[in-house]
Amino acid sequence: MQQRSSWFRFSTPSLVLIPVAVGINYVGKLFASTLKLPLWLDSIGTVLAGMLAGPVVGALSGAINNVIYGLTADPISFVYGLTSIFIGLVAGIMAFKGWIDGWGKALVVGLAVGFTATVVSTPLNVWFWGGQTGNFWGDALFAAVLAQTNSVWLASFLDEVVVDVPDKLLTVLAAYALFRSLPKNIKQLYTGSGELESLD
Amino acid sequence: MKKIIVEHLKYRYPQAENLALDDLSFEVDEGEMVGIIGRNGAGKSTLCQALVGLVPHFYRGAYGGKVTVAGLEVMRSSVSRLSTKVGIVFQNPFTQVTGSKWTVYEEVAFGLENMGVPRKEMIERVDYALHLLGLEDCKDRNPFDLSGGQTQRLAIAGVIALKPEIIVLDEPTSQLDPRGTEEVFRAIHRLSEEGMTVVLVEHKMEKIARYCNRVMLLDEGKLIQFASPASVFSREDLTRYGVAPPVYTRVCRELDAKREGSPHFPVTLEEAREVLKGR
Amino acid sequence: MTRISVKDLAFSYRPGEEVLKGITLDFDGRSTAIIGQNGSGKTTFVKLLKGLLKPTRGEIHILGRPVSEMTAAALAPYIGLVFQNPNDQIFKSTVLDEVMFGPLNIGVDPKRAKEKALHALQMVGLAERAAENPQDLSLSEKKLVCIASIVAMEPEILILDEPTIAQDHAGTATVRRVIGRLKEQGKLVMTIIHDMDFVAENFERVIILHRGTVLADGDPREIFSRRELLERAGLGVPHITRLGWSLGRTKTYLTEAEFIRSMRGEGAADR
Amino acid sequence: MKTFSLYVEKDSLIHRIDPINKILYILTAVSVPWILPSMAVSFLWMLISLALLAAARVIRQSFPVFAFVFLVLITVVLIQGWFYPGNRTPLFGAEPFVFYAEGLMNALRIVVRVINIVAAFLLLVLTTKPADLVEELVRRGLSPRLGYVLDSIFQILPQMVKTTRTIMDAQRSRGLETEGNLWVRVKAFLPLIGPVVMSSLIHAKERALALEVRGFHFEGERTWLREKREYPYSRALRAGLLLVLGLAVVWRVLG
Repeated sequence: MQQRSSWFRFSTPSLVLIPVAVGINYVGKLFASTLKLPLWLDSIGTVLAGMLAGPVVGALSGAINNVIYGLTADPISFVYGLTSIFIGLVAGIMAFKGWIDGWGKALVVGLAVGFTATVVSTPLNVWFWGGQTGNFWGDALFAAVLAQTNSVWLASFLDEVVVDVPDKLLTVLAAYALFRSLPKNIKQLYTGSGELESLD
Repeated sequence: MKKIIVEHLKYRYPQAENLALDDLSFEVDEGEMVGIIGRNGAGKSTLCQALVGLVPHFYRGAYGGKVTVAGLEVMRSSVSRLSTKVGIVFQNPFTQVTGSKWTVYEEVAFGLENMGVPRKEMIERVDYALHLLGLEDCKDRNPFDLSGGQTQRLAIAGVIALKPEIIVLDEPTSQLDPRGTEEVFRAIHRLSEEGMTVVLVEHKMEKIARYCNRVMLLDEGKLIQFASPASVFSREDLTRYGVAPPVYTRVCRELDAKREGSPHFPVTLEEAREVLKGR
Repeated sequence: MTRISVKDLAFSYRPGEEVLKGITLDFDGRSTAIIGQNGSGKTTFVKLLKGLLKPTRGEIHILGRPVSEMTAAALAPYIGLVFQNPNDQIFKSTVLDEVMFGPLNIGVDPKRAKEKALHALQMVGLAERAAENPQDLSLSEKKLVCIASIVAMEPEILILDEPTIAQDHAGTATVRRVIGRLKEQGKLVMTIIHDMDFVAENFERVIILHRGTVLADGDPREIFSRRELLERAGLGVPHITRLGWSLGRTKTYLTEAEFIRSMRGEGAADR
Repeated sequence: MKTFSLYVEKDSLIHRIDPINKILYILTAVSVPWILPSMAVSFLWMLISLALLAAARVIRQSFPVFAFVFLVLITVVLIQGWFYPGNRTPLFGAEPFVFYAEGLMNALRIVVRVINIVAAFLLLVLTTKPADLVEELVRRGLSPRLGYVLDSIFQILPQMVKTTRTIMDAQRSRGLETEGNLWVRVKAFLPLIGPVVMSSLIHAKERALALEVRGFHFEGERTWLREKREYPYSRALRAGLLLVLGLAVVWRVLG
């Protein structure tokens, strides 16, 4: 395990990582739908950016992802930019703290990212949609819980949990699998000590 | 006048064990066209990047010795500052496209905008670079819609617009087809004729022999020889360094056909024809 | 024996713009280079052979099987295609795993897959690097890994897309050796390529594609003798052929050895 | 190449508004109904946003986006009508699906808010070329390097999507099945996305080097090839929007 040198460096490699992260998010979603998987898998790039270049670049990738997605496909994604920011942030912080050297830890990171996303998205859902997520099965659960408990917050939270946690868990596991197989010469760009040694 | 002065240059990448460059010293005169040859991993790309400051500023690592290009000491100058004196073009044409510009014309201006060149001068320089690289006809096209050869010429134009005195080309044609290769070599030849100092890494030895006035042979980060193409390509032990001489040299060696009054074998088609035509 | 038969094959990406205009060809065991300028239809042709595209007209049979009824994945045990850019396929974290991926996909058991992969790596000279991350290798080594990943599946037919591009001297020599070995094993080796020196030295049959049709089909000496034809197709000739011509020889030389023999007078009749 | 944006090329008054003011408009349209939470205010803003879309002559292009939104809004109306916690007054239906007036009112509030917000964003998105937006932001102090990041995505993303075809071909050539039962399809995910990630990170490194040698990190004033675009009534509009925001706050405080 290599220790991250700093929370973030606004180096050129970190900056050019952001468009790539947004692209990976998009392509992940594309392949998931091509393969007809029952998941979105549209945050792999954001998580990977956090793992590679730290929480700030991760968060920035998340924010920019939703801005771009909002400009190009679906304006509602602006609303959920906050969730993406937190996904990148949590993945980055946990990787930074050493939670990145084994599948067990990756699982924990996945759950952490999933629940963070839920906690951030729930108020947005309540404010924007009155509590729903726009996902059919999740909203069915929302309706059922709302009917039973009369609690918009609980219903919305559970709606978000079933929609987000499995997806984010698998997103993080996929990102970790990819991170593991990255070559030294790529990881090095983001982990280098920054020190210049003299050979004179 | 010396355009490049390298003194005891040593370099090791971060987290690497071996030196990528091991005590290199050489000089290049203004207007020369120098070819660098050697097997993969010999240190050719690292040397190229050491001439423009990416080594050590981009990678960090361990560095020793001194490199001076067009009067600037690399160690003490930023990569941006150096890019106005020495430009570099890489292998893959498509990853050198910035992606933020929608036309070839704007793409060439990218560096000039960053460096704060006044708009009027910017336009003059972009026009000049496009003209020199023969890209005027594509100036309104999207950079990603060009062929490999055109894209590589665009990369050269983007660098030339910064008006460097030296240009370094790191295997600029290795990923191109013959037509693209020919386009790019014609462009490089033109830069050389304009008086620019050119450093070129290339695996196509026939091209090196035809265009370069000196050839540098590297192996395991060390400089083996830096001399005329005829001298380097006539080495008997050349294949031991993972390099095959041009086909013309190979057949003339087999036939023991040296150039008149020279200890060396021919390296180009014309030279080979000259020595073989009587046979 | 006919390994591939192609009858009246046509293809268009957009209606009305035929990239291939009715090609009929049979491939036997002779190693074959398909040459032609960019846009001549070479890549489309091999994608059709591999079942990656469906013809708009005509039929292809690979080892007697109709390609139109099979997926690219189902064809994998019979015909392999090595893509030009290794970065389009490499994803495993070790070279060995990368090469085992194909054999495992076609149902080879893990133990045999490992043997086959190691054997293929041996062939491309990378056996010692089996445990390394493929992304830490040079581009030319990565290309060899991709060749190995197809060789390990042991298809009857192998197609190499620009195997010598981005190769240094040693890499090209390795590709040459691998092709030789595959020919010895009786495989049909095909390539689409721009490197004429390599074609002249290593292939027994050359097909020129030009604007979606077969412009010429013959052995390399025959093809490289036809100067005006090559010019029309926008193609070059091998360096050694050019040298022979420049010396006023009438013979078309294909290899250095041949040229040297001739110059030494060992083949005086060639003059 | 397919352009990767919702921008609609038209020559309307709205198209010629300073992009920064369009952002300010979104801010106003979202926050005024929030500061002054009454149905009338929300409804008014929704009408204003829709009217502006019409003025920009991009209503037709906004349909696909609204189509999805309406789909969700229908479920919102149903669920709120049936299960809204404040439901008291039955309108119609029978147990357990009695539709209530309070839920309907709440759903309408949500509907109006969502349409208003989506319309306000669409106004920016449909009438502003992304490159113009980024340029304005950089001219007003956004880091040019972040500006580059935003700009480049519009072209790098389609390039990445283009390689996905080749990658699918390459892996299918090695026997990868992409159709079949769920497990087969799940297993195909990594072999497909893996090469995209690897090659795009390698490309990112190469691009980083190429940018470095073209003054990407030059510390100093930058210049522009394009002359600065002048947007009419830019200041007046900005002042107007800020005034509306201010008035809303004052109203709330006094009211």
